[in-house]
Amino acid sequence: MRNWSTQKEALALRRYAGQRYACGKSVALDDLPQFLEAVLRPGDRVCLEGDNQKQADILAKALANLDPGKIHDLHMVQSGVVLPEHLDVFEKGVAKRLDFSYSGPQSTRIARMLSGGKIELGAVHTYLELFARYFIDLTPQVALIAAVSADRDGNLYTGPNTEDTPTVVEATSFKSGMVVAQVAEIVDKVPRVDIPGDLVHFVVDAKKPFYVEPLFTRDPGAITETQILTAMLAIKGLYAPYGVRRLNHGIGFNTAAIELLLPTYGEKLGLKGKICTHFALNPHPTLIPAIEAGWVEQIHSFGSEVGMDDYLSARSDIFFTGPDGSLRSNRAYCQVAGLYACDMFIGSTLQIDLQGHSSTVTTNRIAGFGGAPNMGSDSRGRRHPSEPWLKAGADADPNAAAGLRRGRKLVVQIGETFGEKNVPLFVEQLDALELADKLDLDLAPVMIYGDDVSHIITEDGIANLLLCRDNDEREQAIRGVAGYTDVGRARDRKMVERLRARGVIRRPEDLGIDPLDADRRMLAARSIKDLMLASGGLYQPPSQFRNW
Amino acid sequence: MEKLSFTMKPSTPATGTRARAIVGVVASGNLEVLLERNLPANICIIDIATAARGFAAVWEAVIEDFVTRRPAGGLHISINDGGARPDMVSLRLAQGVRLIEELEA
Amino acid sequence: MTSENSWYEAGARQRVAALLDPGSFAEFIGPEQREISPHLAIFDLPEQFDDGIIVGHGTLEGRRILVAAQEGRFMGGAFGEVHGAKLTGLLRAARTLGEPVLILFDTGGVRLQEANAGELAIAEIMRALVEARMAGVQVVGLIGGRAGCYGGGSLIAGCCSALIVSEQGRISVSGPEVIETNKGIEEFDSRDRALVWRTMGGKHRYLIGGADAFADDDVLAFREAALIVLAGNGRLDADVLEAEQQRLEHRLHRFGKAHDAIDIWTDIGVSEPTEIPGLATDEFLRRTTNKRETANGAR
Amino acid sequence: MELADILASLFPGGHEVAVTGNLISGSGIINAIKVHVIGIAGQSPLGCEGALILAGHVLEITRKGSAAPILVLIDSSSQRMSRRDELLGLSECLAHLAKTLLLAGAQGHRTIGLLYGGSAAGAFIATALATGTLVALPGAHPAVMDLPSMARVTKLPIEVLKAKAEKTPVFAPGLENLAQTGAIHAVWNPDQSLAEQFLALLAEQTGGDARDRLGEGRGGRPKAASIAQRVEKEASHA
Repeated sequence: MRNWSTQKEALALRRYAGQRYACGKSVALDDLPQFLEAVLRPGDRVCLEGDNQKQADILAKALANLDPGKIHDLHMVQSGVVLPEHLDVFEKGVAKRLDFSYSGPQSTRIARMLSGGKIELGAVHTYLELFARYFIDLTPQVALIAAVSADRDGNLYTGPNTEDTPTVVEATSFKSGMVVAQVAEIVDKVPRVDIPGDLVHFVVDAKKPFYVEPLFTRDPGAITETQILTAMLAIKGLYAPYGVRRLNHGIGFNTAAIELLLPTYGEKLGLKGKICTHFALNPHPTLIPAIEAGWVEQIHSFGSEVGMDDYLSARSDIFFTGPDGSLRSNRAYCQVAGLYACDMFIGSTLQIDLQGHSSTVTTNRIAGFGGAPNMGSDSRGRRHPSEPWLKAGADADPNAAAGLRRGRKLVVQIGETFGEKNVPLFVEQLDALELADKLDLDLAPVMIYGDDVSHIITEDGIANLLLCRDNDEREQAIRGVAGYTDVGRARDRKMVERLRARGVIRRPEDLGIDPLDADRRMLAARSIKDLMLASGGLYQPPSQFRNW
Repeated sequence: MEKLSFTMKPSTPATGTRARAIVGVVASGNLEVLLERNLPANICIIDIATAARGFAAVWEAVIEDFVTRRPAGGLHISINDGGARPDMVSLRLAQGVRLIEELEA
Repeated sequence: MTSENSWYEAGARQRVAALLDPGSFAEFIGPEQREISPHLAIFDLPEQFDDGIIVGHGTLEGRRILVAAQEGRFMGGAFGEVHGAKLTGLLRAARTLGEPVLILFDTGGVRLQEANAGELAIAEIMRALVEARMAGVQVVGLIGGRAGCYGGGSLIAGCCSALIVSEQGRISVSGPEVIETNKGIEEFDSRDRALVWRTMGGKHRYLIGGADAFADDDVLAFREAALIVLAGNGRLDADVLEAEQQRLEHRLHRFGKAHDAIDIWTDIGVSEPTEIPGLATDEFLRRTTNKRETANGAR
Repeated sequence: MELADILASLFPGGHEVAVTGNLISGSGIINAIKVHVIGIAGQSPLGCEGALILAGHVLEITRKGSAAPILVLIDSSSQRMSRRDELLGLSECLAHLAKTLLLAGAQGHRTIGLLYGGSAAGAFIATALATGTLVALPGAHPAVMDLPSMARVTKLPIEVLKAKAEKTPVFAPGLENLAQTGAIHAVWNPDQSLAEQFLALLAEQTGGDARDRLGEGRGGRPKAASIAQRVEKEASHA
């Protein structure tokens, strides 16, 4: 007779082993190392919560300090490889195999460790993909998560930065895995129950809040005239004609410029209420002036942003908030929202090739994907119509019968032709290919595939790739907005002029935009302090962003 | 530093009467452009001192477009460059030409 | 909201143009004379035609005035040989001519690539400035730029007859990074910018009498303040320095045990001192009227 | 030379110069001329308190109305680098000290700086460089910034900086370099009577600030004098 409850029994054993170090569900910080050694088994599949924002930092530190003689060969399945400890566990031999999706600050070290054989790589995912695999073939046996507070029954308040936690707990706890949470405090009653206590097995009082990176804060003081020009092109040449109301903005100064131009330039163009009303978006501080000016109706967020919490609570008509008043974010739902319910994604990248493939990978760095590929892809499963979606579909396939024609999501790459240190945005071949070769990967890490990209915006103009009818046209359209990069200078000038005549390429002057009008004075806020003042003092930026 | 010099035959002479104008500042990713109206109306000389070596071809392309698109005849243009990107160079050149067109303040 | 004419965002030339009567500014040794630094080439660094400072004359409400403005974006507005000599010459002229001077500071201090020349230039400027003031000339410093007023620049500012500062302006000898590098992050966390501002920023300097006027971050606000300050007296003599000695001794005595600017603001009786950094100019001035320490010409 | 030896050589007839907490003050007599002495010893940094104490001494001297020379002895490090000093307005205190010395000079006191050890940055400006005439003893080692720090800021290897320093006196630390830029009037001979060298210096005429012309003559500062002069001239003719 087969035993059909081995997992439940294994969980019971883990709980029993852990209970020696716990009082009820509560584990003292000092006992954390012994506790982890007691509940973990070599070879376990472990989710150590962490993404591009929030981090279960205390649990990460403890895990990295375990004795590899006792705990080894763990298989880490987690959104972010962000803290040094996330890689220390591999360096020390506590963990061996890795499936992840984002590695921003550790991108150089992870590349080095991958090629040095310290890490056995499963795959680099998008957030949504990794979440999906939590439910199919990468279900964690132990989840080490982070919350703001817990009560004695283990009910968790995850607060504005809820992010990945519900997804991780859902997959782990309902499949007989163990959930351990670090919290900043244990309280009699949590402000709201984000995670029910019966899904949480142990709680560690870390005595301090989990770490959150202010990843989405862009100082308006650093926005350049060229970035403003690209933002003007986006608003007038793309948002307006397509009537884009539901969208996601990537991180970057170009999109920050767009946000700050809405109440000024956008207002002048009479676009209020016609564009940018609904977002799947983290609470970007640079969106405050547009929100205050009444542009935005609703925003759902992947996470929160450092310093924005009071503002978000005070704007519950716009943001999703709990009965306690604070923001409720959820990365999985927001990723789904970006994939299915948004008509546009616009973001920046590091390299674009002649087919329009883009990548943030350079030869020595693996930054992972995060969520951008979900936002920046055309969902084949979408069925509901909207004006921009249908119009983009018509651009792409004007001859198809309207009733059978798929719409298209607008997937827009925006940037300057040269980036930091004069590195060109446009390349003949992505560094990602060389990297894939070097690390023997089956797939080159492409952030957004060329066939998903609908438009490219640079200071040189807008290329509408939907209107290109063959690969040649596509290549010349890209070269045509590539400015003075090698790729741009190698353009076929006559063909580019023909594309321009057809509206495939639109230069600033074609849109009635004088580059000399791109002035910082057009920004609705020119400093972080302006953002704070625009929020009525509700936005409290972290100290490293202040100049007062 | 790399020094470059281009003598161009622009399509249009610079307008206005100001003798000179200066825009921009030498900083990382920025440049200063000094324009002096002291050449025959059918030529434009551009002298460049740049911190970024090996970009002569890019400079040439930027300057060709500049003298084609903007009235630059008669101008001696001197550039001190702190490693500005081409888009910034084009912008400063355009700003310089616009400033020298203005009436003396 | 940042003003259309933000001082912080403007460059040296824009500041001077908007500060003085329209069209009145005329530059000495302008950029077309290409009097560049003779030392930057050693380091393969780009030069600027005016070496990062413009000096000249103009009028303010019709009154002739000498003016110097540093460009904080070129090498952090730092003092090199030529840069410094232009200001020295201007101050020597001011003494001879008996004309007031405005110095628009925007500097990180001495330019390291010509450190000896820059350090000595600071000393020459201070001497020329003090001699001009002893001859009765007013020398007013205006501080609110990106680079602040650091190092030797802050000592020159300390010799001026009056200082006008905006919130953005910072006045300090050692910069935050310098303190952190030399004394450790426990002594000063340079990334904690709120700490930087409340220790060195314009509001604190104004509240302890380190500056005489507080202006909005706006060129016209600086102009208004300059007009008011210039109506006063700037002469430097023994009485002034005796008074300054007392003023500074009093300051050390009264606030010497303070750990943080908040302690000092609390001590002088400002209500809700922790709110001070976030306040807009009007509210800041309203809350601190009659509470702040003043120099009253003792500088 | 050590401070005691310097004082002994300056004042063979004895002196009343004391060092309290690294601050020097007092007076002595050379050849029937009363000489006031202030200064800073022991390579110590100059903070708010120290600057005000020294400034207080200078004001006390000038208050008396004589024209006795003031000798400023310097062996300091830089300004005191601390959060507290900046909070309290170190820039005002250092500038105040410099102003008292400059005022004393204008009121007829010869102010003579004698750099016998180190000095740097703000402390150097507020003391040595605020005197009318600055002399030094061999072994003095003024520095705006040491080469390792400079290497960090300029992102140049220290070897590269050293090679560049061979070619120009304009940036590298050291007595000889500063002398070439005109900051140091003369380097005294420690083997001869300092009293006599002091008297010889007193006998020299002084006019305005001649340091830029000195630097031009010595080749350390090729442009400063002429630029300052041109600005002065243009201003007078404008």
